[in-house]
Parts: sequence; C-alpha cells; structure tokens
Amino acid sequence: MEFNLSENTTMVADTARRYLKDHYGFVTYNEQLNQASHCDPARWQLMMELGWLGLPFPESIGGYGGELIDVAMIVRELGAALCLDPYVDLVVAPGKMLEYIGTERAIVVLQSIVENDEKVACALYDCHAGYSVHKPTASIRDGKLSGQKSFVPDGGCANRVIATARIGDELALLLVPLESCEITRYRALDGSRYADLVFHDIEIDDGMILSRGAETSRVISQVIAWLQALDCARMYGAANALYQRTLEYAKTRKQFGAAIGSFQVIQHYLVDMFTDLQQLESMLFMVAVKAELGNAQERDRACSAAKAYYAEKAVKIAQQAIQIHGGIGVTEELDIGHYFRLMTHCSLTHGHRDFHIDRLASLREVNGCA
Amino acid sequence: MEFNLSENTTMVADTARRYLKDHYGFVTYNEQLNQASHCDPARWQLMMELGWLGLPFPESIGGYGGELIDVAMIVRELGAALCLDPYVDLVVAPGKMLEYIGTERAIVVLQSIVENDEKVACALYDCHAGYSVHKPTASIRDGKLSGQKSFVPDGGCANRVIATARIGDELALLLVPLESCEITRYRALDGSRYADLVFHDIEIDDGMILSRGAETSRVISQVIAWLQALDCARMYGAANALYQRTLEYAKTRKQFGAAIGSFQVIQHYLVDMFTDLQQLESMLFMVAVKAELGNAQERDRACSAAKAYYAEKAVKIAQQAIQIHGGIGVTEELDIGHYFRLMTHCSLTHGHRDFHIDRLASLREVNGCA
Amino acid sequence: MNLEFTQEELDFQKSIRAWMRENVPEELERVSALGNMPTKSQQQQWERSLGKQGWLALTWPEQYGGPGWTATQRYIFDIERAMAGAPPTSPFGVAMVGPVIYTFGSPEQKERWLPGITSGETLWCQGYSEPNAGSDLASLKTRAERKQDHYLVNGQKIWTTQAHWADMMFCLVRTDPEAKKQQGISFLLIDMKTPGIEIRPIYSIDGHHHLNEVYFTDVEVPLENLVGQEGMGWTIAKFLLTHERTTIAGVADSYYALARMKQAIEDVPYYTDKPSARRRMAELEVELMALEYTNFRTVAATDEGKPFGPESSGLKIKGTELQQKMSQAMVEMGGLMSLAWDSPSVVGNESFNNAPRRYNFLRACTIYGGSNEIQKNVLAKMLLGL
Amino acid sequence: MNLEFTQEELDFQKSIRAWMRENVPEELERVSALGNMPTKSQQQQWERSLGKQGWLALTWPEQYGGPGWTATQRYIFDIERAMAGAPPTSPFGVAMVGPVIYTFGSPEQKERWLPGITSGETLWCQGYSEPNAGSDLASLKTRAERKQDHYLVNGQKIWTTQAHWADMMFCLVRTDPEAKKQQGISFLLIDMKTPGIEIRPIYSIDGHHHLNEVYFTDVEVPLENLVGQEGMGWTIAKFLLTHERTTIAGVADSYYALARMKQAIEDVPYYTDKPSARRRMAELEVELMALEYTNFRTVAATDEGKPFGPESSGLKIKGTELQQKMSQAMVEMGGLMSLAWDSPSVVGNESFNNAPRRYNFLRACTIYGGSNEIQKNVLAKMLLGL
Repeated sequence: MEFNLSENTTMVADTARRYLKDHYGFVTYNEQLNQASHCDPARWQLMMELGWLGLPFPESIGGYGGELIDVAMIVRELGAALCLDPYVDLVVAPGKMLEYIGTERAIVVLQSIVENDEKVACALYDCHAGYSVHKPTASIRDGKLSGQKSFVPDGGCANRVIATARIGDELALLLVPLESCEITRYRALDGSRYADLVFHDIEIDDGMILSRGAETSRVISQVIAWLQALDCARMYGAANALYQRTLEYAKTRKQFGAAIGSFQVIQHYLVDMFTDLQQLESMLFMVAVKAELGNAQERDRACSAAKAYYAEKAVKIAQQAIQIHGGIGVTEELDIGHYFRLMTHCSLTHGHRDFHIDRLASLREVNGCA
Repeated sequence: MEFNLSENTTMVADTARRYLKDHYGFVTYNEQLNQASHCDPARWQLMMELGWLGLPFPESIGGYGGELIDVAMIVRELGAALCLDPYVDLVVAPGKMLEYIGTERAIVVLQSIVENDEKVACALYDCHAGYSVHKPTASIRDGKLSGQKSFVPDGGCANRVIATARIGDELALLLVPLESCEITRYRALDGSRYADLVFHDIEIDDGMILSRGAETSRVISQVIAWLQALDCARMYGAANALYQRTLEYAKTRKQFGAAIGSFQVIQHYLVDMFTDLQQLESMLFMVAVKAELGNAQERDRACSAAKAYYAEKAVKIAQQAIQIHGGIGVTEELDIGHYFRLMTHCSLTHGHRDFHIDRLASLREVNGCA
Repeated sequence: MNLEFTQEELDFQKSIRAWMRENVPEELERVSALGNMPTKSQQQQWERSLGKQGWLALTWPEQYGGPGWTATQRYIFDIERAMAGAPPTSPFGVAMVGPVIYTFGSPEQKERWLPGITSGETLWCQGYSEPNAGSDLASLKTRAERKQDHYLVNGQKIWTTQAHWADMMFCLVRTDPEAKKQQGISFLLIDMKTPGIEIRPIYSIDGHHHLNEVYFTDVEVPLENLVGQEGMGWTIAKFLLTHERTTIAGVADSYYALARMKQAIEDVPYYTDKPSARRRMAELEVELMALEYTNFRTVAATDEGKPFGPESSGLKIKGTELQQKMSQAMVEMGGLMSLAWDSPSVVGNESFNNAPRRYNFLRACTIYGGSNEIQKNVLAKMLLGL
Repeated sequence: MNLEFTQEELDFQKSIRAWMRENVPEELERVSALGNMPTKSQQQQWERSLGKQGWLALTWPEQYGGPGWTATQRYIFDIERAMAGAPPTSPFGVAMVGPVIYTFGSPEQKERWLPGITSGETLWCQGYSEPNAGSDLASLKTRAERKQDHYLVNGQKIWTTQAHWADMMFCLVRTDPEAKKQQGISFLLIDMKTPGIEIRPIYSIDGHHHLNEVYFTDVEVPLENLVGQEGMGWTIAKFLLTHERTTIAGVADSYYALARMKQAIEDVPYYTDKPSARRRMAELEVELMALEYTNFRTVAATDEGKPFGPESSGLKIKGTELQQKMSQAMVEMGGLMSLAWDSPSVVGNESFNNAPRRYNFLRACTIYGGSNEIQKNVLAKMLLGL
C-alpha cells in the first residue's frame, strides 16, 4: 500500500494549482458566473496546452494516458479555485463515454474533443426519473427520437450531446446536434450552466447511434463511476479551501476582545472540521483508485461509500464554515457562500446520500461485509 | 390550553416524591437489584395505602378514577428514584387491560389487583416477533395452549399472566397461571425481573379466555399506548435526575484548577441537555394527555412521536451525563450508570425509534401532516 | 393539563381561517408555496391589509392599537396565517421598535410613530450590528454627537435587513465615548431620507437582496428622536431580548414548510424513494412536535400572566436548528431538481427547484440576533449558573 | 497511489489466516462473537500462544523480541486476528511499558522485564489516574519518597484496568513534591505482590470487573525499579502518547463487530425490519471505510519511515466515536432482545442479548486515555495553532 501521489500526478496537481492561481481568481469567477457561455476560449486553449484535454485518454487515440487520480487532482484544484470551466462536463464525461464505446466513429468524436475542435456534453438524466440512468424516458420510434433530458451540464456552449434513449427494450447512446433540440438554458446551483432538452421527433440515422444493447449500460456505469469520484475531488478542493479560510478567520476575527479561535467551542468545531477533512482526503484517494476498477461491485461500493460520506461530512464542513464566519459567510461578497453552494450541488449530482446508502445496502446483500 | 398540573395531580406527584425519598434510596435500589422478587410486601402495602393500586381505575370498580397524567407523575418519580418496584408492570398494565376488557370476569381479577390480593403480569411479546403485539405465535388448538412468550416483566413475583394467543384467526387474551408454564427468569437491562414462558399444551377452559376477536386488538392497543406514555414518564424522571446531577458535578468537579463547568464546551453540552430536557417535558405532557384519547390515529401519532423523540434525546442526555462525569460515570458505584441502563431499556420497550418512525411515516400517509 | 382549544378559541380559529381564505392574495400564496420571499410591495400590501383589520400589532396593549387578543389567539392567528401561505410580518416595527416606543418613549413619540406601525404604513429597519460588533454588540462605534438641536451621527451599520425598503431606522449609537462599553450607548430613531445616509446592498447566497450596509456621514437627527435617556440604549436592547417569545420558534411556518415538502413529493410523478422521504419527514415532524408543545407551554404561561419559564429559553436555538434541518432535507429530497437555480421554466418540480434558496437563506438564522453559540453562552450563565 | 497489498503481503495474510484458523480457541471465538471479554486465563493463554510465535510484541525492534514486521504486516495481522474472533492483546505490557523500558530503561531493566512481556508471562497494569487527577493527569499526588535502598510509596490510583490480574504495575508517582506540577513526576515499576498494596474492585456498568482502585500504604519499591531519572515521568508519559498509532482506531475489531451485526440479523428468523437495519449498517460501513483508509495512510507512512502525519491525529477520536455508534446500533437493532441482561438461556438471539454489555462498556472509550474533549483541546493547540 502506498498513498503518495506519483511524481507525475504531483506535477499535474502543482501545475493545475499554479495555472489557476495565475488565470482564475474570485474576480474571474464572478465574471464567469454571469456569462451565458462558460467556455472561455483563451482558458480552453491554455487547458489544451497544459495537456488536460488529452490527459484522461489512452495514447493510442492521441491522449496522454493519465489515470483517474491525475484527473482528480486537477478537479480538486478546480474545486479549490471555484473554477466553473466545464472541463469535466465537456471533456472527461463525453470523452470517457466515447473511449469506452470504442467504435471507430466514437473515437473520431473523441479526437475532435481532445483537439478542441468541438464541445460535446452528456445528457443522462430526465426531469424526474431520479438517479436511474439506465431507464431513460426518451425513446426512438420509427427512426425518430422524442422525449426530454434535464440537467445537461453543457457550460452553455456544447454543440452536440451524447444522450441516452431507449430503442424498444434496448438502451442506446445517441449523438445529437443541439441545434435539433428545443433548449432551455439556466444557471445551476453551483453557478455552472445547465440545459434542458426536448426532442421533437428528431430524425435519427444510424450514424447517430453510438452504442446500443447490453454493452451500453456497462459503459454508462463506468463513466458515472468516474464522475462520482470527480465529484468527491471537487468537493475535497472546496472543503479544504473552506477549512483553511475558516481557520485563518478564527485566528484573526476578534470578538469580546479575543480572537474567536480562542473560544473552546470554536476550537472543537475546527478540530472536527480538520479530522473530517483528513478522512475526506482518505476517501478521495480510495475512490480515485477504485472508481476505475473493472470489478463493478467493488467499484460501485467504493463510489457509493465515498459519495455518501462526502454528502454528509463535506457538506457539514461547509455549514460550519458559514457558522464560524457569521454574517459575512452568507453573502455573495465572500467566497465562503459560493463554496457552500458548490458543496450542496456536488452532494446531489450522480446520486445523493440516500441513493448511495440504499445502493450500498443492496450491494451488501450480495457481497457480505468486509 | 393549559399546561399546569391540577392540584390533585401535583399532590400525587409530591406525595410520590416524598414517599420515595423516605422509603427508597440508592442503597435500597442496590439491594432490590439483587433480589429475585421485586415485590417488597412492605412497600407494596404502602403503595396501596397511598392509593396507587386503585389510582388508574374507575371508581365504579373500586379505583380512584385517576387520569394517565396522575399515573405518569408517579412513574416519573419512580424513574427519578431508580425504583424497581413493578408498579406499572403488575398494576397499571394488567389493570388497564382488564378494565378495557370490562367483562365481569375481568373486573373481578382487576379488583383482586387493586386490593393487593394477587399479582398479574402481561405477556405480550414473542422472542423474535419484534414489536408486533397483534400477531402472537402462541396459539390454542383443541383447547390447548402452546407456544412461548418472552420479555414478561413480572417482577419475579406474578402468579398469573394475561397473555396474547391466537385461536384460529382470532386474537385472544388469556389468563394463565404461571405455575402451569415453563419459566425462565432473568434480570433485564434496567435491573427489573423478566420471565420467559413456554406453554406446553396447557388446557384452556373458557373461563381463562378473557377476550377474543376484533375487540381484543383494540384493548391491547389502548394499553400499549398507556405503557408508551409511561415509558416516557420514567425516562423523563431519569433524564431530569441525570441532568441535575451532572450540572451539580460540573459545578464542583475541578480539573486543571477550575470547575469543569467553566469550560465552554461543557457549558454547551449542559445547555443542550437542558433545552432537550425542556422539550422532553413538553412531549411528556403531550403524550400523557393524548395516549388516553379515543381517536386511535391521534393517540398513536402522539405515542410514536413521543417515544421516537425520547429514544433519541433522553438517550443522548444519558450518554452526555456519562461523558461529563468521566470514569466514575461508567461504574456500578454511582447512580449515573444505572440511569443510563434504565434509559436504554425504556428506549426499547413497546417500540424502538425505528419502529415508531416507520409507524409515523405510515400514519402520515393516511393522515396528512399537521 | 388541557391541550385543547376552548370553543371560543375554535370559533376564533374558524373566523381567522375564513378571513385568510378570502384575503391572502393568490400571488402571495404562490410565493410562500415555493419557499420564496415576497417583494416589498407584496409584503407591504399584505401588512396594510392586516393593519386595516387591526391585526398587525398583535402583542401590543389595546390602547396603542393591539387587538386585545390572548397569547393563544395570537398563536392561532399565526398558525392560520402561515398555513394560508401568508408570510410573517416584518418584526422591526411591530415586534421591536413599537414596544420600545410605547414602553420607553415620550407621549409625543408614541403619537408620532405608533400609528404608522399599526397601519403598516411606516417600514422600519434595525441598526444594531457593525463590522466589528457582530456577536459582541457592545463594541459598536457609530457615534452620535449631541449638538445644539440635533445629534450628528457618523459611522456604519451592517447586516441591516430591509434598509432599502425602510422609512425609518431604530439605531444603537454611542453618545458617550468616554463611558464604559455598554454605558455610553443610546437608542435613536433615524429617518432614512436624511441627507448623509448611504445604503449599499449586500446580496445573500440565496441570490436575493435582503441585507445592506448603511453609512452615516454627518447625519443630523433631531434631539427628540432619542428614546428614553442618553445611555439607556443597552437597557432597551436587553428589554427587547426578553420580549414576547411566543412565535420565536417559527413553529407555524415550519408546519407550513413540512406540508409543502409532503406536497412536493406527491407532486413529482416518478419520485423514486417515497418510503425513505416519508421516514425523513416523520423524523422532522417528531422534532417539530417537541418544539410545538414547548411553544404551547410558553403561550399558555403568557396567558396566565406568568413570566417566561425555562422552557422558552431554548426556543430560538431549537427553532432555528430545525428550520435549517428541514430546508436541508427539502434540498436533499429534491435531488437533481434542487440544482435548477434560475431556470425560466419548471424542471421537474418548482418547489424543489427553489429549495436551495431557502436552505441558503436559512444558514443565517443560527447567526443573526445573537448566534446560537452566544445564546448557549448566555443560557449557561443566566439559567444554569455556570 | 497503490491500495493493493503486494504478493508477499497477500502470502503473509494467507499464512496468518491459516494459523489463526488452527490456533484461535473455539471458546475464545465464541466470547468474541457474543461481544464479550475473555477471562484472565483465556486472555493469558491466547497471549502466551502468540508469544510462543514471537507475535506478541509486534512493534518492537527485533533485538528485543519483535517479529521484524512492517506496519502493513502488523495491520494485516490485526485484521486477521480480529476477523478470526481473537481479542486484542492487552496494551499495558506490549504497547506501553515495553517500549518505555527498551527506550529509557537500563540494560538490567531490559533484561529483567522485556522477556516476560514478549512471552505473555508477565501481566502489567497502568497506574496513572488518581481520584483528583483524571483528565488533569499532572495533578497526581501518589508520593514516592526516596529512602536508603527503596522508594516508599503512599497514595492511591484509580481506574486501574486489570490490576487484579496484573503481576506488575508501571506507575507515575511524585518523587519531588516541591517541583512544579509536571516536573516532580517519576516512572516506577511496582510488583503487585509487594506488601502494602490493596486492590479494591470497581464494577463497570457492563456488569463486569475490569477496573480497580489500588491503595499504596508504605509500599517499598526497590530503587532499581525507577525507569530513567527521577523527574522524567512526564517525558515518558508523553513519549507513550506519540507512540505507534497504527491500530489505535480499532478498525479491525470494528469490521468484526459489523460482521457480527449482519450475522445476528440474518440469524433471527423473524427479524422484522431488515431493510432499515441494512441501511443503518451501510451508514456505519461508510464511516468505517473512511476510518480504514485514514488508518491505511498512517500504516503506509510508518512503513516509509515518516513521522505520523496530521491524518493520524483524529484516529482515536473517530475510532472511539464509531465504536460507540456501532454498539448503540447493535443494541437498537436488537430491540427487545437487547433487554435480556443475564438470562440463563438465549432469548431470541444471544448476540443481541449481549449487545448492551458492549455498548455500556464502550461508553468509557471516549473517556479513558484522555477524553475526546481533551484530545480536541490538544489538537486545537498543537496542530491548528489555536
């Protein structure tokens, strides 16, 4: 067992941190928050130069063969910087989907993502089908796609989406141009740009069907596992930032003639945040390794445990950060409240706590414990 | 609305407190803990003289027509004094059962309880049928009773039990002499005396069947509601005693040159205990009034809410009392640990927290909220 | 021990319920149903319609415009108001400055200010907190210097809710900079249109504008706007802390929130995890009942003319904790639906789409008016003797 | 980043597992399966059998009788030990006084005392706490007066676990009553058979006798039983606090407890609420995994020769909180079955019948060795700089 980041991963993380320090601050964030498109061309170009677009994918298709842990360290830094660039949504998610599909057609699309030629988003959820990604309500009949998708994190700038739909009893992944859909765009809780799509009998030719049948479910589950791990990475970055800022605040903010960090109750709050943060970091390492495992049981157990843990403890850290900051913590003016929204957001994507506890409980039945 | 105890109820409570102060201390408790029978004849005689044996029952049958709240105030004091006298188990529980059955035969037995002529216990639970009292596994076939009962709180001294059993599809209440059963006696978690019974084809004549059919379920539910309210009363007495003792300890125990009650964390622990205690008291008043209501829905909603609340908050008070006391709190030598066991015990009788939350959730479906 | 309303109270309840059914504007109901906050005009229109009934200054003596109700009636009114989807009334005029004026004010002050409060015409805000005087209120620095015929006010207030709506502010100012911390503080009424007052909005993380910074630069306040004597500010502030607590726990609005929660879950056609949502709501309901009956005790004691007992001391702590817990449950039960922050159309369910705004807003409720940590410090000292 | 054991470690695990299968006495397994504690003879027999293998003093340098294992191997051993139903070894000899002796002791002391520890022959107990020195250990008063050829010890220790089993006690005593609090304290080894020692049992609320009071009346302790110099007691006590933390979180035993819990539920024929029990166990498992991986990090760091990082600082707090939570869950899931305290026969299920004893016993685990509140105070100061 070995918990050190490899030299390479450390470099990726350090580079990400420096890059964000130089190119993304709270001011940039506030500007981006109010923009309709979150794909800043200059930063996207820089990300490409940093190798991020190719990092998650095999060298055989022009990528850099990075592991999930490498991507997680980037996403951790994005979380720590509150950065809204839709790197995960428009590179990692669609890219891994296409890589796992693995057909020639899919690889061509993946390469256009890696080469920054187009922006593709994933449309996996319906407006009230909960977290069940394997049973979309959208369907193809007589060669026409109808139905809807919600919560499509497209950064306001994708031109195509990879969408789930049913063809008869089969699950399929389609590549649909956004221009053929009715689109409603909006801001999500964390400030990112989402879209809801309605498909009005869109003509689907065979070239648009990326994958169908039993394999499709497996591909989606693999990608969701990546995304769950990356949710944790983003939350860790935010939780750590919150802890650091709150500790600093407690040391400097004076009330009743003393720094508030001198009060025992505040001290214990901070110690609880700190010890939880240590355990959150352990869970991040764990899930970053296990979410790319071939063994679906072990992978899903790891992902559900990590997301359930984060949904409780990282959220608690965010709540305590506000409580210790007092009034200033609930304003738009300080970053604390923005991290808080990010945290709530990520606790709900790709399964909330109840979903994951239930999944673990049912995995247990099959698995037995430890 | 009016939350004051009536003059009469106040007198009952005061008398109980004085009586217990004079006749029952921690030394008495420790003696009783090691005795096989918990029916001390002298104290039983005194209880009769105080009117406790007749208190819960209508004047028409020789009782004093007290309300549940009167009995609850006695039980609160019993809890506060750690008293193990099985007043609820051998007077209130069987007595209310007999009163609600209301047949001539039942009233005769009730009168013998009120007049201290015999000790009757209730046998309502099986060894692993959970809290479902309406589906006993014991049954009568061809006039013979077979099956078993567990967790019969008979104080080590009952001579008969009122037991549930099935006759075909019907639920029935039987009056069974203990001498006809195979008995295993043991000490329960709170120190009281329990018995497990096995019925080996006991001949049941019609005189032994106190009640059968649809009415029986209703009677049992009414009695269980009383017992749930009295669980809360006992826990309240114990929680209040724990709070008072812990507050006192925090004011006097010195560590690091100061009373531990001067440390902010301990202060907040105690404030939490105090505010929870206030709410526990409110819930006690609430359930003591509502558990005798005719409306089964409202009654059960009140009982489940109160027991679920007590199972969380009164238990938490007991845990904190130990934590603040430190080492001395986990010993048999101090009463703190004994109250702690009492609290765990009562959080499990007549439905634990999960049972009551589930019952509330299903009542809600019917009821709607508030 | 009697937990039932009397027949009279039930009749009263019936009449209030009927009135609410007629008079709560539909758009206001909709605002509440989604967990949103009313606009200024919605809020003021609603308060004026209550004012017309004489139902605004509920706790006030009749001579000053109170309805002469018992605490129980006020409690019933609050329940009916909340369950009808109407917002609570703004506390600053009715619950705060009003009682200060009729208790400590001169006859002229009463005549001048009280009618505007009971009618809902004058909107007030509270000038207490300052950047370096949050939990430690007594450190406040805003200076009111006594001149010939006015006080000259300089300084800054922060977290001033609805300052941008308000006609008037009641304000703690330091009139004697030499006196010890609490002693040099006075209670001043300031017209928000006075030259020298500048309001800067503070947006909260629910995305809305409730809070403000208020800057005072050489603001001239007439001497007659001092309430009580100079140096009495702290006494008056403490008086307010012990005033009326029968609705501080927010029980009525929490029951309304619970009802909305249940409704939202029933409204979503494919809600996947109803049993677990129902259990969670049952857990919340248990806590709410404990708070409700504790609150009832305070109400009943008030009607008997008793002082607030120990049971009322935890109402604010428990009430705010529960509000936060409920709003968090709502967000979590919403799952993905809670992510649609500003969608122009409903995504799944509008109540869930709105849930995070309320959740975010309510993070402040354990902070303002003395954080729950400060409340516990005070209880430890005053009530537990620690 | 590599979370897998190496092939060598897997082979090691296999061999330990096989040995455990052969060598853990069935009666000991049964004791553990019911959540009970072994008797003295069960415990000592088990420790002797480990001692024979050289597997008792796991963390010790090989020269003193350690097995020369890596921290990972020790961790694997601990898992296999726990999952085989064997109890943890008593910490007083192996984990506490042993390292003190081989670090601070004289060659004669090492020779005299270490072999009895590695073989499991000598049982030790710890004489730290006193009636007025609980969390505030430095207030201890037990006096050791230096005479011609011995120390004369007078005073009282309390909460002395297994004093009634022990051959020897290591003891903090005050040798210099004039020196400041921490400075006059020394570390003394005392033979429990020395005249003047009186042991009074303290029964715990699990109904068992683990704890004792130990009274010293003119007890003569040879001068050569002083470890280090006079006045070094506090330094030695602090040394122990920073020693070996790779099993302090109790992960292995908690996994065993979780397995037992699941088994118990499956074993009860009519268990009514399995879905809710399974959810609750899943929640516990999540917390246990977080602790497990944090613990792994400490283990891995130890093998790399790194000092304990910040990740190890919360292990005791989190580990004990989780043990309490799990034991409470077990009691609650048992429902009525948890009420059968001392039934001569099984009532429903024996594991549930026994559950409250473990729950009660574990209330102490957030108190002993420095309460969790004290731990947090220390972390706030040392690690957070508050």
